[in-house]
Amino acid sequence: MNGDIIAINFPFIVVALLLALGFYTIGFKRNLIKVVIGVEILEGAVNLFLIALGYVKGGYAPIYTLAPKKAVGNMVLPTPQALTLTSIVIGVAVSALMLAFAVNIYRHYGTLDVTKIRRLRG
Amino acid sequence: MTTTIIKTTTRILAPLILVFGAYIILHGHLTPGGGFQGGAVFASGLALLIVACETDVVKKRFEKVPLSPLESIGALGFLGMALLGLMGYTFFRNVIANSGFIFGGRTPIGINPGFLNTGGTLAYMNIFVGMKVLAGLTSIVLIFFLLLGGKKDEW
Amino acid sequence: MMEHLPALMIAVPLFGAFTTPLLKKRYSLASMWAIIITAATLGLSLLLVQEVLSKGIIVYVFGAKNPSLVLPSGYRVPVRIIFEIDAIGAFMALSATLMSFIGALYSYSHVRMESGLEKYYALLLLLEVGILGMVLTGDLFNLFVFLEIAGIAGSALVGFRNYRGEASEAGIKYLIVSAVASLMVLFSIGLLYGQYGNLNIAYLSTQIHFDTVDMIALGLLFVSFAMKCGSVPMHYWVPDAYTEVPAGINPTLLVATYASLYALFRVSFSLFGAITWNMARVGWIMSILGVLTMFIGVTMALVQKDVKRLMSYHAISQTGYMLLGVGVGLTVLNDPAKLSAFGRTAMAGGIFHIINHIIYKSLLLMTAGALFYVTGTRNLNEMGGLARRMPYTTIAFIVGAAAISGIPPFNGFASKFLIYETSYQLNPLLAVIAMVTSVLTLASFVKVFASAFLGPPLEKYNEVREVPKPMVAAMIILAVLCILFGLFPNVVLKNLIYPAVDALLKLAQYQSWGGLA
Amino acid sequence: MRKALGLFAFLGFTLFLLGAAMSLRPFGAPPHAEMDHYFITHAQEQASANNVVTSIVFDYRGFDTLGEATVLFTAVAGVLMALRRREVSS
Repeated sequence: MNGDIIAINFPFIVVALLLALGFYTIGFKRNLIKVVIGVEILEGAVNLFLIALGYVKGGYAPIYTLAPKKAVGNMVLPTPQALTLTSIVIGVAVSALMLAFAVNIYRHYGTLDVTKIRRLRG
Repeated sequence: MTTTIIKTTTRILAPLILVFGAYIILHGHLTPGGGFQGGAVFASGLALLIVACETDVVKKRFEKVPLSPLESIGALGFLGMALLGLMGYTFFRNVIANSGFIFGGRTPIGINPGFLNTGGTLAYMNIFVGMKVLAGLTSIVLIFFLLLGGKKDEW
Repeated sequence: MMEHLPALMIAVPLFGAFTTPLLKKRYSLASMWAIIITAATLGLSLLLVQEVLSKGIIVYVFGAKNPSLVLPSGYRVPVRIIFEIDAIGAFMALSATLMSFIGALYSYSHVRMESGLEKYYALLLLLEVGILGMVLTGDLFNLFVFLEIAGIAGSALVGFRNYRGEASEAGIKYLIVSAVASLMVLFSIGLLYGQYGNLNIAYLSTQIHFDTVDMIALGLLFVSFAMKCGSVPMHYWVPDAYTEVPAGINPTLLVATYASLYALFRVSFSLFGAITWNMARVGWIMSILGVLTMFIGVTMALVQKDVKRLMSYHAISQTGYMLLGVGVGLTVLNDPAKLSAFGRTAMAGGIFHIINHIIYKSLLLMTAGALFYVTGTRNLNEMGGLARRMPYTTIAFIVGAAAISGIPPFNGFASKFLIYETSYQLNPLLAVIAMVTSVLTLASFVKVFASAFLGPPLEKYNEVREVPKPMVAAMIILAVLCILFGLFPNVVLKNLIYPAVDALLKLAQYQSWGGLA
Repeated sequence: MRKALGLFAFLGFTLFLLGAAMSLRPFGAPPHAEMDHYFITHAQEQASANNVVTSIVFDYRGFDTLGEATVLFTAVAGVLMALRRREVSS
């Protein structure tokens, strides 16, 4: 039974591992660019999770243009795809702004090491 | 990054990418894709044009392009299409669908080859969002390029 | 047009934000435009509050045939995005619009010398849009989208002074915290969607049967929103962000923080309000978190030399009072006798403290901004003898400091008194810590007053004069509000706060979209 | 010491996430899909679009998309502001 659920829920387990990887990168890496990459990994994990939620076994893409006959009444859920689209764009926006700040920090301190730029402590 | 190989490849590829982006934007309500995806494709074509040229050429080429106003106009157009719904219905009501206006044709129910003249406000919104996204992403790429690809002493 | 009020609340500031970058070359025009738009939004939100108080919950369905068509014919689930505005949402919207207006007014002079102002005002309006969307929406994913808007706009504004390294550092810190928090919110939204196939808060709250996955979702939502409202284990971003942001943005940024607090309340009271077992426990966690937050915040504040940073630590500490007040209410949610005895009053105290704190902390941070404007420093040791040179700022500071320390005729006293009184009935220790915190707050502000305003006039500040009129006007408005709220707390409580508390408590009404379904 | 504590918390969190993944409903069989069913059956007639996802993005959940466009607008404004030239006239 337990082995079964691992096989069936494999995409969700991948999502969990990716989330853990993202948190590890954010928490334990010292380079600011790597922290940004960690946030991106989290972003990817959550997007993968949303898409995986919408999957229906044997389903077709929810588009009627020139679809195969079998597709009618057998489509994957469209809402998670719409949500993922939104969340991807938001991810792009966040990473662009984070990188802009990283550029500014590098210009100012000459380093991207988070332990060296923390002057705001206290 | 500006070797002859890259320049020649860009010359061939960039128009194709731009056309493909425009196609995705225009057919957003029929085929996979839409304003965001098409805008991103279009912006990647422009990004190719940016990275394949020297800084001076890029500066001259993009000096006259009103990216920021284009973005504002795209966003305002999107908001305006949404506000159209306030005429009798609600915000974001698709008032043009099935009305016979441009893009207001009726879609046959079920599987069909797809007709461009459908979609109502969807098609307009795709165009506005595509405009906004291509302007926004291009200006991000442009400012990073001008800042980091330029001379060091400009910092 | 009245029925489209919820849509206009978003559309008007959004229109302002999209048009502001077009005014690139004329900075004063951009600031005038921002003031006009924020004033218009303030007017709309006053109308909205009036509507909500007289008619109850307002529902607005985006894209439907008419605004109140919640369920499509033949279906029992909502499919479109729904705005569901009850009294607490309207109350938060009023605070957000008021503070954005004050901030825009103050910014007119405060940042006049900087570049990039059209972006500054666009982002100010976008921050306002983000808060308004968060507090008005009745849809979980929509909440996430607006949370991101507020987070991105807020962090961009924190990094506004890009010639200072600290500003970019604080900005990226705030951005990473808010990105991680909102990704966790999105993850738990995904969990709930996977369970019940819907995103509407009211619908979900009728469906939730609280198995393992729901528990995980509640935990993640609670932690993420607590992180974003600056509660204790994750409060590190607050002092940096509040210190580095220009003082004109501080009021709106404060409201943005409390919009996350609102989301926390919404999750505990509405989304998971129908389950009976956990709420007392969640309430205890919230109260203890509140006490810890207030105590750690104030002890960190005592040692600060930077005036804005000191005030930011006090902001953390004051957030603790709100968590404590509402947490006490949540503890006794399922015990009607205790709820009517002190729970409802405790929640009123907590929610009243939100607006009081927003007002007086904005006032204090603005006076700190004024000090920075004239002296160019925020270090307390380098200031002195400014009372005679800046009379209005001094008065504003005294009012704000008295209010934050809970001295009777000012508004801080009104809400803190409610919290002491009620938390004492739950557990005397909570009330004692709250009072000790208040005394320490007073001590800390006496120190600021003595070192910045009193003392012999310093040679280098001989040229200093009072700050420009728009800044003075903004500070005076807030000082007057402080005094008015302190003198007539019952009027505010009766007309604004208790309806908000009841809106949180009346779950059945929220679940049925105000009786529409 | 601090790092060890962090690693411990991290491992606990990973197990928590794995537990969440295990206890989720089986992949590929969503139990409740009334909302999505509504979209699939009504998109062609109401939004007159063959692409159901686009009709959700711009019609049924169009307000989210306005927010999304606003996020992008915000980020572009933020990037341009963060990377603007230093020209402070004091």
